[in-house]
Amino acid sequence: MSIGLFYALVGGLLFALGVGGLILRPHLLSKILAFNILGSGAFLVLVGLGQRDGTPDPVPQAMVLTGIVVAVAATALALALARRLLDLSGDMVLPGEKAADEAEAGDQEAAPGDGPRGGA
Amino acid sequence: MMTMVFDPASWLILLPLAWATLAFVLGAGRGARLALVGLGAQALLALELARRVRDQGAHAHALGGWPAPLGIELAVDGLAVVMLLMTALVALPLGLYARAYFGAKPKGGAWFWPLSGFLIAALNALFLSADLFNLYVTLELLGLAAVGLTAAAGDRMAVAAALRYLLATLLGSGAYLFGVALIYGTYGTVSLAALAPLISAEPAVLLALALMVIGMLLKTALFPLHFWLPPAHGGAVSPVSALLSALVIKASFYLLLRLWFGVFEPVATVGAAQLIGILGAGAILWGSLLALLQTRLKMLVAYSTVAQVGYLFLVFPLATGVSPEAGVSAWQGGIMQALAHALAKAAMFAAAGAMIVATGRDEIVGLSGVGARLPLTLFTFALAGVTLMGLPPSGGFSAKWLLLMAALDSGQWWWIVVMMLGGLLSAAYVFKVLRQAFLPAPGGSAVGRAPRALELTALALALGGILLGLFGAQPLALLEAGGGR
Amino acid sequence: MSGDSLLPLAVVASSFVPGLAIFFLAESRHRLRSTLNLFGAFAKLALIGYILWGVLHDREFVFTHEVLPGLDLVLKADALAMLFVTLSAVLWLFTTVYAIGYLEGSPHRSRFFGFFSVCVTATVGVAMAGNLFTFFLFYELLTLSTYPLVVHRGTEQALRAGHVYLAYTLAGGAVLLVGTVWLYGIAGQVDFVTGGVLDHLPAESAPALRIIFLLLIVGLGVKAALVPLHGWLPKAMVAPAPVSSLLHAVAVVKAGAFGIVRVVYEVYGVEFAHTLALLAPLALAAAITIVWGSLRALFQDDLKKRLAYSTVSQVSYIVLGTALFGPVGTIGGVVHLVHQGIMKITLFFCAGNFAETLGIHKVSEMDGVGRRMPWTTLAFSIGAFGMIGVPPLAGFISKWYLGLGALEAGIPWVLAVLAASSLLNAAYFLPILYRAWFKEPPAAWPHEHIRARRYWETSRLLLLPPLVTAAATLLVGLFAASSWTPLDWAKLIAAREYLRWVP
Amino acid sequence: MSRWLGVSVVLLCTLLALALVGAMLVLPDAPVRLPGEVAQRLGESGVDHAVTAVLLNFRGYDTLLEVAVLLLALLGMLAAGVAPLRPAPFAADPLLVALARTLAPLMVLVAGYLLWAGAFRPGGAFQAGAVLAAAGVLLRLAGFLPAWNAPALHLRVLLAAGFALFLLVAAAGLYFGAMLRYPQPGAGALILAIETGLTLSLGLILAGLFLAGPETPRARGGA
Repeated sequence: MSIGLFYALVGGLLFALGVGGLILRPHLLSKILAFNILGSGAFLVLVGLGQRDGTPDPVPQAMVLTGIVVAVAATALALALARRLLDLSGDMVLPGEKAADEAEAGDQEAAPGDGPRGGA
Repeated sequence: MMTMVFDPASWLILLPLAWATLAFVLGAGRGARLALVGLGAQALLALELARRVRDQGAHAHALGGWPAPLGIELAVDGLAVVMLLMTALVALPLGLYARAYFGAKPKGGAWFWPLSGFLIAALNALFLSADLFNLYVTLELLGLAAVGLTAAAGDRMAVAAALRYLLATLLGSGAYLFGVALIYGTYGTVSLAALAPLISAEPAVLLALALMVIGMLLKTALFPLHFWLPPAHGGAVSPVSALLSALVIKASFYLLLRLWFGVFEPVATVGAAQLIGILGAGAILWGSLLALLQTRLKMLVAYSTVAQVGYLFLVFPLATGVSPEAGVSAWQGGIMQALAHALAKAAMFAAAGAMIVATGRDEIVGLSGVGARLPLTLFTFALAGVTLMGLPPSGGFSAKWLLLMAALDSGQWWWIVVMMLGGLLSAAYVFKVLRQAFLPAPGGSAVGRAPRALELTALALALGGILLGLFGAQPLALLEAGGGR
Repeated sequence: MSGDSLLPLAVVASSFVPGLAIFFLAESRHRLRSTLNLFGAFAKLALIGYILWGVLHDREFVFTHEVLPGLDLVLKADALAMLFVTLSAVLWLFTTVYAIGYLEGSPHRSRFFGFFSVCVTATVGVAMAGNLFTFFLFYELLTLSTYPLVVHRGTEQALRAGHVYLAYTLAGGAVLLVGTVWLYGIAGQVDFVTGGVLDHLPAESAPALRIIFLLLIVGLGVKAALVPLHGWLPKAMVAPAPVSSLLHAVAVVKAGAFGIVRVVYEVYGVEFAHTLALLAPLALAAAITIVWGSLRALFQDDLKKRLAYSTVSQVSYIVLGTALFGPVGTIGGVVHLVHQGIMKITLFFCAGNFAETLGIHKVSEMDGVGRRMPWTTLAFSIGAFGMIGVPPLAGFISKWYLGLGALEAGIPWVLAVLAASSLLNAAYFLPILYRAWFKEPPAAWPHEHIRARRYWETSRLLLLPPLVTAAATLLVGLFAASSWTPLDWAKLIAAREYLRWVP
Repeated sequence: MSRWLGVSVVLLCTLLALALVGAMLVLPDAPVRLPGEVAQRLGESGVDHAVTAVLLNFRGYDTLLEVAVLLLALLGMLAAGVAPLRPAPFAADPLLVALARTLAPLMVLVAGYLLWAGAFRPGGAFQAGAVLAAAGVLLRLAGFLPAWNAPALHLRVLLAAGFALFLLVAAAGLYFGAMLRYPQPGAGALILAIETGLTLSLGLILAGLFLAGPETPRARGGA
């Protein structure tokens, strides 16, 4: 197995992990992290599969650079919106996903209701 | 070489990017006039491009002078140009509408112009791109612009809706990107033209197709992946709702059409198409039912979008693995439905926005007296409803006619039942609104006026939906001239 | 595109354009609104007169526009179209005059007259449709434009009636659409052609054609109020009287019946329909409707409801005539299209007059009304006698030809149906006339809105239309045999439909 | 979310992972190989580094749109509304202040180097911009830069300048036959100009994504 293919396989696992996390984890920070994990998985596959025969391929490398910037932009927007939601509702969880949130309250950073309401 | 200087395809991308950037530099709340000039020019460009496709057929541009597979190509064909025309002709009246709307209600409009400029640029770029990875970038551009616009309403519900929308759209494009990665790994290229002769039923390719399809279904909000749409479209400010419902969801649908009936045609199966069709049927029935149950006007219209999206996806079972005639009919019907829904839903959200401006509230029960005070807007809503119900003469009817024809031609009668039921259900929710608006206003009428420009631009869009039904042969001829399927 | 091909479009536009203008008119501009209304009505009549003259001189008036590849919108002035279009244009004029008087001073008149004009536009479109698709288009437009008229009063009862109306007609429209698309799929563009267009199809499509026929008849039967699809009609009575007149005499119900005539004669062709054995079931459905409608009418105390059930019954005479194989039956059916319209509009005008002038809504309140409103009651009596079929009134002519047609077609039981129905007609109309003319009037009327002034028992605009239509009921019967009467046209149409017919 | 849904999502993701791994293990050789073509055309691209050539020339259009995406993220953030201004969280920390003073000029220098190096070795506008942005973040944390509520005109001009320049070059390419086509002898210089503009704007945008965002709630309690 070439190192490229190995990266790609790991990328596949990360992608599946990220998808699961994005769907299942209620806390917004977890979701945003999960998105980054699944994106990284896709990048690994893009670069890894492209050079599984051992020769470096600049095309997917450039694509991944583009992809990373896009992912950074998306992450920044997601974080900003999550913070805005925290300001407005005092909560880092999307409405409707509360039930699971309480079940996992132990590993959450900010307990719901702790945030500054209305940016006081 | 000088001829390229006025190349409409390139300018359709450059121009909205340019005015969006300028509008950003001008600052919050500015840039409306600039944007309207840009939108007007865009309509002319799209018409010019359509003329070229009609006379010369489909053609491609190698960007930077680097032909695929090394570089990225723009492909101008019938389908692309029809979608570009749709975008231009819906965006222009919506632009006028938005200017009047934010004139009356400035909240949420601070960065509307640059955001919508990027949104329109993303749409145009997406419709023209012939490169899987570039399509990913346009999808992200579109998604972020749409989310930014949704969040601009600024209240708690809107921000939550925007986040949900963002996460859904990121998951969708993530799945798509993974598919692209698999395709590049398998074939060493992401150019659609280069891939077309290569595609074969490798496991990786099938997986890639599955991931891309699921990603696009999520972005188009096909039942049961529609959860993000109603709060986002219903919670945004009205001009934004109109843009999102009319145009944005069409982009991912378009991409799916492109992939399914384009490069991936050799590996697309009837079974998968039927499955998509079943989801479409679910969308039609479930979306209509929920629309009927809504108490807020814009949520009703948003759920109507969920239902109407279902009709779009009937193309897949009706055009996969059937006779050529049925296939063409279904294909035309699907595109007609996309166009008709774009016009009608833009009109309906615009009309809803005018009603909300006038009544000051979003509840359906608050609409009493609107019929007497805003007859023009109610008329607009009804006309848009005619298209959504699929009654003649309207683009919606033409779409239904073509889809029914395809269903009968290919012996798939079960879709007929779904379409008929859906039509009746949509009548039920449209008339729920009309009926309420017909009632006299309760004592101490609170119905004010809406700016005339709001009413007229909404009416223009609704009339567009009707005219599409009377002159549907023209876009279909354009589709044909540009290479058909 | 020549002027001749645009004329059918102009006929349609002559009510649509004023309708749109009225729609956006301020509520207070009643003089301008009336002018527009009457201008539209007269313009339409003039155009139709010109076309009739042209048709007589062998000119063709066909408007064609491609909507989708292989799908044309066609408006055409053929014999059947001209019969119906003339009827609707003439009756529209009277109804407009009547409505102006009826709605004087009531709110939302711009909306009312706007939709009223669109409704007539749709009816004219239905009449002049040159193919099944065009017919469907205007048929649905008719549904949409009549809904606001039905719910015009905005009361809870009106809104409920509107709901029922929509549920029936939209579902019917959906069924009609499926039938239409299916037929287009099998036969290509389905133009209305004298003698039908389907007999060249291969024999194996016969089962499909039978199902399609059923779909089309069910779709059309909703508006034509064939039992058991008639449930909406009595409920729709809550609409203002001019609307009821229009609904019953020319627009909705008639569009359904007219559609059945078109489908049988000019899509399937009456001879081909006969070979497919489709006519007998249709005749049976019509017969059941005729008897059932009359029976139900007998038990209604509400005057308009009684008239509504009477419509259910009377409109099926048209369907019955269509289903009788043979030219004489055809004449009966087609001529009743016109005769029923004239008679029924008279009756509804009168019912509206009683309600508007004296507040009378029920049969039981009509004692002695003939003394207070002799002219209206006279017109009502002529209409009622016409419905019963007393010679020499219009209804007699229809029934005479229907009876002869039944004998010709070899279905004698139809005679029994006709006889029973006439008896029932008499049973539910004569008591009204007896009350009105011979009973003592009450001390006070329920709600006397309009006081009598000199010769005028009620407002002029309300009185003149029923008198004119009542006179017409008499005249088309008396002079049925002369040329240019509805009967004459019906004979012409029948002669064309049976070109290949050998008795 | 119900337990059943959770279990089924986990199951589906496991299946997905297995399918992905399986499919990648049986992949045939790719019929199209781009590295050779990139190497062949590298001479015409105006730069010596293959990735930069792809990024800014062969697939420069992707990069153009990608910069738009970044600008858009900032716009989206502004549209959603930023929290009111608050003091910098760690302005009182002398160690951080000293560090920022020392590091910031150095980081600007590194950014310049990265920009210049991009033409022939790993580096380029994005890396340079990222370092610039990091300097901005550091300066903000230490209290040297104010937070943004809404960027003023001069700032908006700078934020948009890199993208606007790129857009102009893309449009000018039409004169030479295609959008984003560079004139042959001047390609290298144009790419460097674009990258310089981008470095500045990207640095500002990336920093802006931090600076325009609301303050962390923890800062409320005092550092």
